Amino acid sequence: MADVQTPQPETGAPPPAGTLPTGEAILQVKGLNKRFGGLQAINNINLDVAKGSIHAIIGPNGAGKSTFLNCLIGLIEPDTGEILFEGKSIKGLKQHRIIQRGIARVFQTPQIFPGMSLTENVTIAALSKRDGEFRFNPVTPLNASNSATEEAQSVLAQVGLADQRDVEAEHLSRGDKRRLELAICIAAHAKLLLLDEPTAGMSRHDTNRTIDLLRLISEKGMTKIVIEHDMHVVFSLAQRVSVLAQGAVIADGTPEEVRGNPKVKEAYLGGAH
Amino acid sequence: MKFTKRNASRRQVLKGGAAVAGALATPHFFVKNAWAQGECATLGNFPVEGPEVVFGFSVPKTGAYADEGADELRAQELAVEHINNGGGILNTLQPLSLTGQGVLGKKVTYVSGDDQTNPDATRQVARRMIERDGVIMFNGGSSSATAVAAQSLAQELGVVFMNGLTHANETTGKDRRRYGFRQFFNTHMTGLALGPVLAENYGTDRAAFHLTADYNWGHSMSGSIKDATEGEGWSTINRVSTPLGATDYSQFLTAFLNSDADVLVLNHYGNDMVNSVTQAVQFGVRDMQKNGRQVELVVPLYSRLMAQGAGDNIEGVFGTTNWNWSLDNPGAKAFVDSFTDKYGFPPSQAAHTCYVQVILYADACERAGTFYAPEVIRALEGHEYEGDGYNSASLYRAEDHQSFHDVFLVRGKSASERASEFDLLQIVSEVPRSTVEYPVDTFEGELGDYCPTA
Amino acid sequence: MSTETVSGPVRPAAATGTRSMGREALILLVFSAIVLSMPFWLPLLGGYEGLATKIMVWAIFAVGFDILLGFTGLLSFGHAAFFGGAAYVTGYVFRDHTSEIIVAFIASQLGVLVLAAAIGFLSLRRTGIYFSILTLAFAEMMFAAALAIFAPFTGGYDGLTMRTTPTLFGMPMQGLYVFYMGAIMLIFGFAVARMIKNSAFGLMLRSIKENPMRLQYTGVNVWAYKMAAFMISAHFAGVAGFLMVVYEPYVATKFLHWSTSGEVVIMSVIGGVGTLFGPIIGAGFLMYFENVVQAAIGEQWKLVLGLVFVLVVIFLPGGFVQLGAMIWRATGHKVRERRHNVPDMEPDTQRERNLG
Amino acid sequence: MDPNALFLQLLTGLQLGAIYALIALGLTLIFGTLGFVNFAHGALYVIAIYAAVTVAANTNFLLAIILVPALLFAIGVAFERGLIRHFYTRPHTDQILITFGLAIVVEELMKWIFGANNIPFTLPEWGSGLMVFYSDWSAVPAVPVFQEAPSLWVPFIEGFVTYQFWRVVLIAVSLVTVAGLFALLQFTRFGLVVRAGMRDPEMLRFLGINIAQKFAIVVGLGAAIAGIAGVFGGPITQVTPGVGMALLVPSFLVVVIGGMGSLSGALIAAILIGMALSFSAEIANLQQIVVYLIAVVVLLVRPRGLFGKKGVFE
Repeated sequence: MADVQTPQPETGAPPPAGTLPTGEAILQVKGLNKRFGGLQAINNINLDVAKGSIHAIIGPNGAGKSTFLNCLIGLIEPDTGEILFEGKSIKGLKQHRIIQRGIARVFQTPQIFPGMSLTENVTIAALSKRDGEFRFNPVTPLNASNSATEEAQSVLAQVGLADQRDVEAEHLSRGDKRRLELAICIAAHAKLLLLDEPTAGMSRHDTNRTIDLLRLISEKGMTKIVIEHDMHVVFSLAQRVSVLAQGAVIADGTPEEVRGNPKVKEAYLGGAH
Repeated sequence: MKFTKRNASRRQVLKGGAAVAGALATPHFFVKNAWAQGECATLGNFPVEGPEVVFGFSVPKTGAYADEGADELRAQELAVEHINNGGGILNTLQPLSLTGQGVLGKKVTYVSGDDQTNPDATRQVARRMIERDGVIMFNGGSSSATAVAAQSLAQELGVVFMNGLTHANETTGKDRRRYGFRQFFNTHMTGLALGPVLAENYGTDRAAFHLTADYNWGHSMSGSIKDATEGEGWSTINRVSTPLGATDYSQFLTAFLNSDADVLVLNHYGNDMVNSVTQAVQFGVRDMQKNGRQVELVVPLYSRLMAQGAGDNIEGVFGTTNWNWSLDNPGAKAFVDSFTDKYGFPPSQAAHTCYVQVILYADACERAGTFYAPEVIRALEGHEYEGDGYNSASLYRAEDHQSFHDVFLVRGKSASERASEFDLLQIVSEVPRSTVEYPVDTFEGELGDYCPTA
Repeated sequence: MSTETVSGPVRPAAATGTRSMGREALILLVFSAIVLSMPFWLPLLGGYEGLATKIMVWAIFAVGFDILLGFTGLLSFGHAAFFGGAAYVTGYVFRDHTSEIIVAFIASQLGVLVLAAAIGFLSLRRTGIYFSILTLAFAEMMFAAALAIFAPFTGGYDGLTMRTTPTLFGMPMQGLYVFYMGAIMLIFGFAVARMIKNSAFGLMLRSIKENPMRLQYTGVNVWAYKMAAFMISAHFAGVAGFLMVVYEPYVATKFLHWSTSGEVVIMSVIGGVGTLFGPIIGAGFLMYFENVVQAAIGEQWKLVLGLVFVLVVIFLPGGFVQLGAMIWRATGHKVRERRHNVPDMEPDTQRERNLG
Repeated sequence: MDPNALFLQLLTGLQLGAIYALIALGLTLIFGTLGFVNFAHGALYVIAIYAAVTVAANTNFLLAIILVPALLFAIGVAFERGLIRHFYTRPHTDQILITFGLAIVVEELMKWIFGANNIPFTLPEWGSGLMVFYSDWSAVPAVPVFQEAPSLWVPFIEGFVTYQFWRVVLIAVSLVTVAGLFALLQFTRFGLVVRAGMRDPEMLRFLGINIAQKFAIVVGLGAAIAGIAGVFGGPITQVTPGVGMALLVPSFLVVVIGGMGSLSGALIAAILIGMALSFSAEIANLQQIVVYLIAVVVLLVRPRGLFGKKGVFE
C-alpha cells in the first residue's frame, strides 16, 4: 500500500463548489463497457476524477450509476476498458485489494459493525490499514495503548463522536451512523471515497449536517465520487458533475454547465415516461 | 482406600455429609481397586460389598429398536424378581444352584440405560453403569454392532457382558471376548437350519438375490445364507447393500425385478425388515413368476415384534427364530406365564434371551461361589443345562462362548390362522441342536485373557 | 458535534481491549481450578470418571466451535468430519502402529489440517445457509463413505475396535490420567480462545459476524480470516476427536454423523454462543443429561431434552449464560447487556446491490 | 440395459423423486415466501402419516385423503401464528434451531404415543395390487392378477412389465399437487402476492402490501402438502417416528440443489435425486453418497442451486 502520492496538506481547502477542479487525476476511467445480456449497462465511459475534488454523478434511474460504481470497486468486472487508480490499473483486482489501495465506499444505508463499540468499529479500519488485508496475530492483546486503537480515538474525535466512543454502534442515530461510517473510511486512510446517495432518506437537517461533514473531511484531501439524486446536495458539494444516461456520459462539467445542457433535460424527461 | 461409594446409592452419597467430606478428601472415586484378590491385578467392580449386588441393563430405549428394548427390560426386571424371590425358570432350570434368595446371599438390584442401538452410546452407558453404579455384570442390546462394542468394553474393564439379541457370527467369531457370552443363535446356525428347508420347499436350482442391511449382521447373514443355499445347489445372482434405516426400498426391489433371480432374500431386521418385506409384497414379488417358477421371499431372522409390523405380508414366508413363546415345554411355560401375568402379553425372543442370560449369570456366580469374574466365566464355560425354555439341553461352548440349543424354523401365519394378535409365527420345525452345532474352528477368533485386557 | 442523545448501553472501556493481564490471569486461574477439581465435585452430582473425561472432550470441541460460530458467525453443520476424522487417524495409529499418543496426536492433527483445508476451501466459497449445507454435505459424505466405500478400513457401522492401551512415553494412559490430560488441553484451549478474543485477529473475526460486507469494504480479506477461524476450530474438533480415542480405544462411525455436529451446536446454543464459558457449560450439561439424567427419566429422556432445547431457544437466546446474567441482575448486580447469541446469516449480496 | 429394465428404473426414479418433491415443495414454498427455514417439515410429515393411518384404520381411506391435509393445514396455520411469526425477526440460525428442536420433540412424542415400531398401513382395496404396462397385451398372462389390474399402453417396452399400482398413484398425486400449486400461484390474487413475495419480499413490504396475513396461509399450504405426502406416501415410507428426519435431510438437499425458494427447481432436483438413487441401486458404494455428491457438485458449480436466485439467503 505504497503511498506514492504526496498527500495534500491537511489545511489545503478543496476548491469551492462550482469550480472545475484542476490538477492530476487520481482516477482515470478509459473506454469502460459492461453488458448484462441484452442491456448495455455501461457504454464507453471515459472519465477523469481530479485529486482532491468532489465529483458528482447524476442521472435518471437505470442510467448505470450504481453499475459504474460497482465496476470501480471490483464488485462487477467490466467487459472492456481500463480503470487506473493513481496511475495503476485496478481492473480485475480482488475487491479488498482495490480497497487496500485507498478506495472506500459509503452506502445508502450506513454500513457499520452494529454490535461493537465505536472505538472497535474504527479500530478495525485502522487495523486494516496497519496490518493489510490479512494478518494472523492472535497473540498480542489489543489494548488501549495499541497504535490502531489510538488512531481510532483520534479519528473519532475528528468526526465528533469522541464522547460516544464506548457506545454500541447500533444505538446511534442515523446521522451519527453516517459519521461513523465516514470515520471508518478515514481510519482506513482512503484517498478516494465513493458515496452512494449519502443523504437518501435523510431529513433536511441531517442532510445539511452530512454535507458539512463531507466538506470537513474534504479538507483532508480525500477525493470523492458522489452518486446523488438530491440536486441540493449536488450543487452544495460538487465541483464537477457527470451525467449518465443509458450507460453513457452525456454531459460533463460544472454544475452550472450541466444545468444548462439540453441533453440532460432530455435525458431526465425522456427517462421519466 | 476402598471404593466406599460403590455400594451406597447415589442418593445416600448426596445426603450423607460424611460421604461428601470423604469424597472431597481424595478423588478416590477415580482410583481403581488396587488389590482385587486372585490372578488379576485390577478387576471391574469386584469385590462386591454390602448386602446388595447391582446388575446393569443396557437396552435401546430410543431409536428403531425401542420397543424391543422395552421388552428386554421387562424380562430383565422379571429375572431380577425371580432371582430374589424365586419363580419363573428357577422352577425348571437344571442344574440349579440359585435359591430364589438373591445371589451369594446378596439381594440383586439393577440400573438401566439407553444404548440407542448405537455402539458409541452403548459404551457410554456401559461406562456409566460400571464406573458410577458399580455393576458386576451387564446385559442387553438389540444389535450386533452394539454387542461387539459392549463385549470389548467388558474385556477392557473386567465386567462380564451377557449379550442380548445379537445374531452376527462375529459376536462369538472374530470379535469373541472372554468377558462376553451369547445365548442367542447366529447367522451360521440360521443358514444350517434354513438351507435344507429352502431346498426341500423351493427346489435345488434356485437363483437368489440378496438385499442386505449394510452392517456386520447383514453381511454375516447374507454370507451364511449364501453358503447354505449354494451348498444346496442354488446360485446367488447379486447381493445388494441397503443403508441401515432406509425407508424406501423401491430402487433395490427394481434391481431385483430386473435380475434373473427368482428368490428374494431380505437380510434385514427390525424396521428395515418390516419395510423391505412390505414393499416387496406391494411390488407384487409374491405374485410373480420368473424363470417359470413362483418367486419366493425369505426372511432369515424373524421376530414377533417385526411380524406385528409386517402384518399379512409375511404369510407363508420362511425364516428362523431363536425361541418363540408358543413353545410347549416346562421352561418356556414357566417364563411365559410369569411374564404374561406381570405384563399382560407374551414375551418376545429378545426378552427370553435377556431373561435367561441374567439368570444363567446369577446361577454361575452361585455355582462358582464368588462374583470374581474369572471364576464365574469358568463356571459358564462348557456349562450344560436344561429347562431354560427349550425342549432339550443347551450348552455354553467354552471355546467361543456361543450357546447351542434347538432353533426354530417358522413361517408367517395368515390372518385366519392367528389365535391372538401375538400369534403370528407358526413353528414349522424344531431344528435340533446337533444340526446347528458347528466346529469351533469355523470362525477364527481369540477370547483373550481371564483378566481384563484394556 | 452530535446533538442526539444516545440511550444505548455504554460499553465499559474494557470491552475495547484495555482488559488487564491481571484480570485475564484471574479468569484463567478460576477456570483451571474448577476444571481440575472436577474429579472431586462431579461425583457429588452423580457423575463418574468417564463422564468427567467425556466432558473434557466435548468442552474442547465446543470451545473451538465457538471460535467459528460465536466469534465469526459461521454455522458449520459438518464439524463431525474433523472430530471423526481425527478419531479415525488416532485409531489407526493405535491399532496398526504404536500406542504412543504423541505420534497419534501429530498424525491426527496433520489429518485434520488436510481435511479442514480441503473442506474449508470448498465450503467457504459460499456464505450463509449454503455454507452450512455444504459443510453438512461434506461431513455426511464422509460418514456415508465410512459406512460403504471405506468400510474395510473403518469397520463400517461397528466402528474401529482395538486392543491397545494408549501410552505416553511408555506410561499407560488410563482413567484419571486421561482426564487430567484432557483437562490440561481444555485449559490450554480455553486460554488460546480467550487470547484470540482479545487480539486484533479476534476483533476481525468478531467483525465478520457483525458485518462482513463492511469488513470487505474496509480492505480486509474476509475469506482469509474465515478460513483461519475455520482451520482453528477444526483443530479443536480434531484434538477432541483424538482425546476421545485415547479415553476409549474405540472409534464409532457415529463420530462422523451429522448428529455429532448437531450435538456441538446444541451445546453451544444451550450454553450461550460466543461466550466461551457458555459452550463449556453446555457441553457439561449435555453430557450430564445424556448420561446421568437420562437414567432417571427413562424412555422419554430425548423428549425432555428436546423440550429443554426448544424452551432455551425461545426464551433464552443467550443460553444458560443469559440465564445467569438475568439472575445476577435480579439480585441487584450490574450486568453488561449482551447482544443476541447467534449471529444472523450474512447479509446477502442482493441487498448490497440494492444499496448500491 | 433392456428397455423394460430401463422403464422400471425410470418409474422408480420418478416415484422416489415424487415423495421428495412433495416435501421439498412445502419447504421451498415456506422458505421462498417467508425466508423461513423449516427443519420441522419432516415432523409435519410424521404427524400426517400417523393421522392418516389412524383415520384410515378407524374410518376409511377416502376420509383420510380429505381430513389429513385439512388437519395439517390447520396445524400449519397454528404453527405460524403461535411460533414461527415470533421468529421472523430472529436470525435464520435461530429458526433452524427452533424447528430442529421441534422436530426432535414431535418424533419423540409420536414414539411415546404410538411406539417405535412400524404401524402397518393397509392400502385401500382400490389402491392395492399391481399396474400393468404393456406394449403387447397378448403377452400378458391370462391370470386375474394381471388381467384385472389397471393397465396402460406404453411404447418401446417389450411385452409387459408390472409395477406397484400405489406408487404410480403417488407419482400421479405428486404431479396433480404440483400442477395445483403452480396454478394456485399463477392464477389467483393470493398467488400473485405470494409470487411477488418470493421474488422480492422487501419490495412488497415497501409497497405496503401486508404479506404477513398471507404467511399463515402459506405455512398452512406447505403443511397441507406434507399432509398429502403423508396420506399417499405413508404406505410406502412406512409409519415410524424416525421417518421424518430420514426424509428431511435429502428433501432439504433437494431444495438447496434446486435453488432456495424455487418451486420448479425443487421439482427438477427431486426427480434428479430420485433417478440418481434408482440408477445407482446396485452400486452400493455410490448409492449411499450419491445424494451428497450431487449436492456438493451442484453447489460448487452453480452455487445458488439449479434455479436459485442470486443472493437468496446468503
